[in-house]
Amino acid sequence: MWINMGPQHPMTHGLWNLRVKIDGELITDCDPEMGYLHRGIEKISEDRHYNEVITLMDRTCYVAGFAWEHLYVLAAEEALHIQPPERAEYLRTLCEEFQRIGSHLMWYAAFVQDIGLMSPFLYGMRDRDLVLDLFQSYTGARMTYEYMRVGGVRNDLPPGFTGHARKVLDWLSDRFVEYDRLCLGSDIFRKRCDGLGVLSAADCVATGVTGPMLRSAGVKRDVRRDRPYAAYPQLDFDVAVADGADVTARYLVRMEEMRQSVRLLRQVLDWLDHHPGPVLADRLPRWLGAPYAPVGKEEYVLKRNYPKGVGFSSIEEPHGEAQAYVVNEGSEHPYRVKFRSPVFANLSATRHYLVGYRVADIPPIMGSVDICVGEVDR
Amino acid sequence: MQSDDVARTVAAQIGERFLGLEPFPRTAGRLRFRSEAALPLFHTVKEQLGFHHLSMVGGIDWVTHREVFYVVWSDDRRQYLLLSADLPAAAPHIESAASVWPAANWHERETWELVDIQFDHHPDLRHLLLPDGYEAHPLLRSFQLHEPEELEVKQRSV
Amino acid sequence: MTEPLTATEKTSDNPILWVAKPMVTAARQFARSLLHPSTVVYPFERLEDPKFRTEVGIESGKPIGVGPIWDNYRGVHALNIDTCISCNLCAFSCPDLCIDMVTVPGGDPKHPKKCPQIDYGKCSYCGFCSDACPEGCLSMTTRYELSVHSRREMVFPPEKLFGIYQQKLPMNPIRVERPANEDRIVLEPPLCIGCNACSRDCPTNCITMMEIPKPEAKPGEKLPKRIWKEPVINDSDCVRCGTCISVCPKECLFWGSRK
Amino acid sequence: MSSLSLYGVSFDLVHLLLTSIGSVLPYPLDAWITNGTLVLVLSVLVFAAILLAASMINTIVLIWWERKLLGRFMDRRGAMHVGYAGLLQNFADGLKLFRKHTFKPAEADTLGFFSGPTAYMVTSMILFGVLPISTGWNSGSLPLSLLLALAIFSFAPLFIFVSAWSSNNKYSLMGGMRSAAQMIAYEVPLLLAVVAVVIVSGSFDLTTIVTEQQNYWFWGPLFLALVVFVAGMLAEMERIPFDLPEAEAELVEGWNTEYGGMLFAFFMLADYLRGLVGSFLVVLLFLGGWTMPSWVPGALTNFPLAGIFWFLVKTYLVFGLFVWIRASLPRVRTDQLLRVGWNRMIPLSLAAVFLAAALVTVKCLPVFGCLPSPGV
Repeated sequence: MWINMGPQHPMTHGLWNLRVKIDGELITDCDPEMGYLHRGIEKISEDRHYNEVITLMDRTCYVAGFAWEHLYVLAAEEALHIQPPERAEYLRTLCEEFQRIGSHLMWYAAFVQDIGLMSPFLYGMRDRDLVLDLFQSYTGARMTYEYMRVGGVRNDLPPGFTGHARKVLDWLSDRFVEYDRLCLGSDIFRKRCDGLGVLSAADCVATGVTGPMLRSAGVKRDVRRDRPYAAYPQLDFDVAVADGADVTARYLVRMEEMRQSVRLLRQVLDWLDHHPGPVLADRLPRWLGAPYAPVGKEEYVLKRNYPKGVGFSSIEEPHGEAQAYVVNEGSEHPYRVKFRSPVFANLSATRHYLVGYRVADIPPIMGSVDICVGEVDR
Repeated sequence: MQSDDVARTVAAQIGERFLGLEPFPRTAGRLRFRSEAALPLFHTVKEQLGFHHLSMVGGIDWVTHREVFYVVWSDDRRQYLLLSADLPAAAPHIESAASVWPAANWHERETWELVDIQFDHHPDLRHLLLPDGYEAHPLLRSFQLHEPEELEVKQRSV
Repeated sequence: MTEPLTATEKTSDNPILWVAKPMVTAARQFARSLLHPSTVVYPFERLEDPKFRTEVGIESGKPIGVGPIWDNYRGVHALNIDTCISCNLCAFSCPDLCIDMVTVPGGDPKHPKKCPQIDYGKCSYCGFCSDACPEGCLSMTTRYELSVHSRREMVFPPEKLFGIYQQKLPMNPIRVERPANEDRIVLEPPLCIGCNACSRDCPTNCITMMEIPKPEAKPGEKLPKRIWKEPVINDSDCVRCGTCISVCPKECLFWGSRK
Repeated sequence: MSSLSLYGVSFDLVHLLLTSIGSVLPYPLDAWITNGTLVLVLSVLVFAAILLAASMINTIVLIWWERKLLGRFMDRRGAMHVGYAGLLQNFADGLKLFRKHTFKPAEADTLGFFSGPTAYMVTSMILFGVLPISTGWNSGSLPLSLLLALAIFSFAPLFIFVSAWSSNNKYSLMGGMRSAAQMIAYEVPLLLAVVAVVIVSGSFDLTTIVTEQQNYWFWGPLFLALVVFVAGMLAEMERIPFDLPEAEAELVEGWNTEYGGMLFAFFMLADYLRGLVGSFLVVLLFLGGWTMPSWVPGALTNFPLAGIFWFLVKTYLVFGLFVWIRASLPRVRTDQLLRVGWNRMIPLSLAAVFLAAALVTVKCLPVFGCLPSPGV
């Protein structure tokens, strides 16, 4: 019997359709159907100015907007031959690590909700809100930040920000202990999660699975460590790895990643305290953000010889390894923008980690994948 | 530089169908090859050079021709490598990489429907993001994004 | 960390302990919530209330009031009509095309003053317009409630935006970085007919028409019919809005680079 | 305790009403209307109406209680705007559901689709009539009232399955299957735990069971039976951690996926009615019903309706325990649930039965009873 779990189903966390074939309660086959949220971001980007694409990046993944902004901005700077100032790189690292905490908290909330734990859902959302408060205090928005710019960031931190951020980090570190008590301390939780959704390291690599799912299988792979970008080369952190390859292992990896993010953030905040400076590269062409010629008169701008270039970037997004490929053909608009969403690859391996388990296991397994359909469909 | 042995190994395997290794930001380089050498190249890159991880497959419509590119990653070298091949604008097709890297499955489905590049011997070439039976390929340059009257909106009111 | 993580807390055989730990944790949260509930009872309490700007809330997971947390919020725009120079930059920088320049009373009849009208049905509150505004007359306020009854009411004409400006709401106190400008207007091909359109329409009046010497007509050559003037642009006043480019009838003005 | 009885009150009410109406009516009518039979019939109806109103109000207040408690467990505040502290919120919700259009899927079986929730609701309401709440509030002495209550309680899987099957929805069907399997699995330990109580009290009559607990409540000596009974009740009431028939993560809403409007309200109300009855049973069987330990000052137990008051206090505390469990535990899986039910709960309940028999045999019940409620 085929069951459509989606496009509107409590398990899906977004608009997608997981078709599962079941025999009793046993899953014998599955086939994810994507595309319900396809907005053509790559196509729209071809018609946008370089900075305007950033508004789309926030909407690519609604829980990890900063990570996508960072990804795009890195590739665009590469394509446009722009070097951001050092402080901007630290600020971006700050954004990305806070975003990782926020995204993992969101994942935690949704994941425990999936296995029926009701109160931690709200604890996760509550604590994520503190992170969003911090974002709001310097970007002005809670989810669609539009903060990074090609060549730097929009503004500097408000006075007193680092002190508040440290308080939030202290608060969060205490909460992580509570989360573990509620989940790992509960025997029912362990019975629900141990040994589920096992995806071995070999399968992970073959199917292109990255991020916490790959690290939970024992593969120590993290773009922040392997190909450091932004301020990561100067920072000290550990890559969280687990050996279970199951749902519990993914839980452990994400929890440890949040702790490592706290550790990273403390270093970043210390650096930011002591190194004031510009946050935006000077002498940027203003056509990055705004069109100068009206539509129909673009040729007067195109005549100028902008340097051509290609940009490739890859970052460790909260969900995994994201990549961007930006082609600059010397116009105001990127010629082609291509993104690699980690969840896209993680979902394409569904058959490998879902078949053979039970219907009741689908929510914990899919919850442990941490799906964000916005970035799958783009 | 490690990329030297990449060029050497690939050249040894696929001969003149290897078109060179260009520098490319943040990667070991962009390896250009003729599309008919796809499968042997994939096997070489994966098995001999150790790029076990396929990250991304994408296509670019250059109007005169199409380009298909693959981003692969090697854990041992800790490097990305870009493989890229030019395809003719009329009936572009290339051998599917799904038999070498199973991860290519969805990426190629996406590239097929968006950039209209046919992947031969793909196990499951169906629409992924677009609705079934959608005939256009949105990421081609010829695809009209706006209706002309909507463009009027952007006209400056001077 | 070198060791891979494993779940250290082993499954207990004692059935009572199956549930004890999470239940105790939940009970502690219950007690904390009785003393300091985290929720802000929204229509009755607001995050911008002074009591949430203090730091007391962190114990209960409440917003901690990071400095002027709400003052930096990107909400509904405020427009100071008096200082608006009708340069169009806000409308140009809008990724959603939600800004239209509409005529407001007060300009001279030949060249009416135009100010932005914002369609909040389309606006995504990205703040590009207020970042681009060279005069600082369009900025975003902390106002975030704008439910209306029809889509038409979502379109805020300049007068309404001016009304919001007059409410003196806190507006983005953090300085937004603006890149130093390396572009400027250049007069490139000698197609200029000295028509004065650029100078007339320049919002900052930074273009002056300077007389140029009328060349001697060579024998057999017919001098072009034109006014012997050329625009000279004062770069320090120019806001790079590009109005001159788009009004130029001969398309002889271009964006150039300082380099 | 006052000797006021619910039936007596309703009889008096009807009698007063009819005689006062009869006194103004002409001859043949007044004799007919004050006829004893009519009074009797009407007083039964009034009795039933009071029971119905009390059960509904209690259920709705119970929902409020859960929402408030759960809210604090989740660091929220729960319903707080309609009425004092949100007390009327559930009435407003009920009104909204009542006003909603009730529709059925085109392929659903009409008879089953509509009769399922109705029967579920009705059987749950009957339960309320069977249980004594205080010395006055009972429907007469039924010698087997405990057995009757549990018999009616176990109707539910049938009606759930009927409504699930007739919904013609895959999720409903799976939810119905799970529900039936789960309820049948936990029926057995539940009954065995009750047997322990029956052995100790020597009666199937709930009133007798409560009066037996005048001296010591049964939860001390029969703690094992209490644990089994509470776990079984959680499964029977389909509450977290045993709410997998309506596990919303995978089965949308389980067996009531297709129901909306008032039919959904029926399910919702019946669920909480069963929750109320479950808490009642825990209080009646293990926590001394409406009795209070003798060390409690007389002023606290001698005011009018003190029995009902203390009974409800205990009920709501027991339900609070259920809410606490719900707030802190995840949902188990079907196979785990059934394994625990058959492999753990039944041996445990059998042990509880043997323990009770042993305690009765060696006559050391009061010793255990003394410990939890000192000063018998």
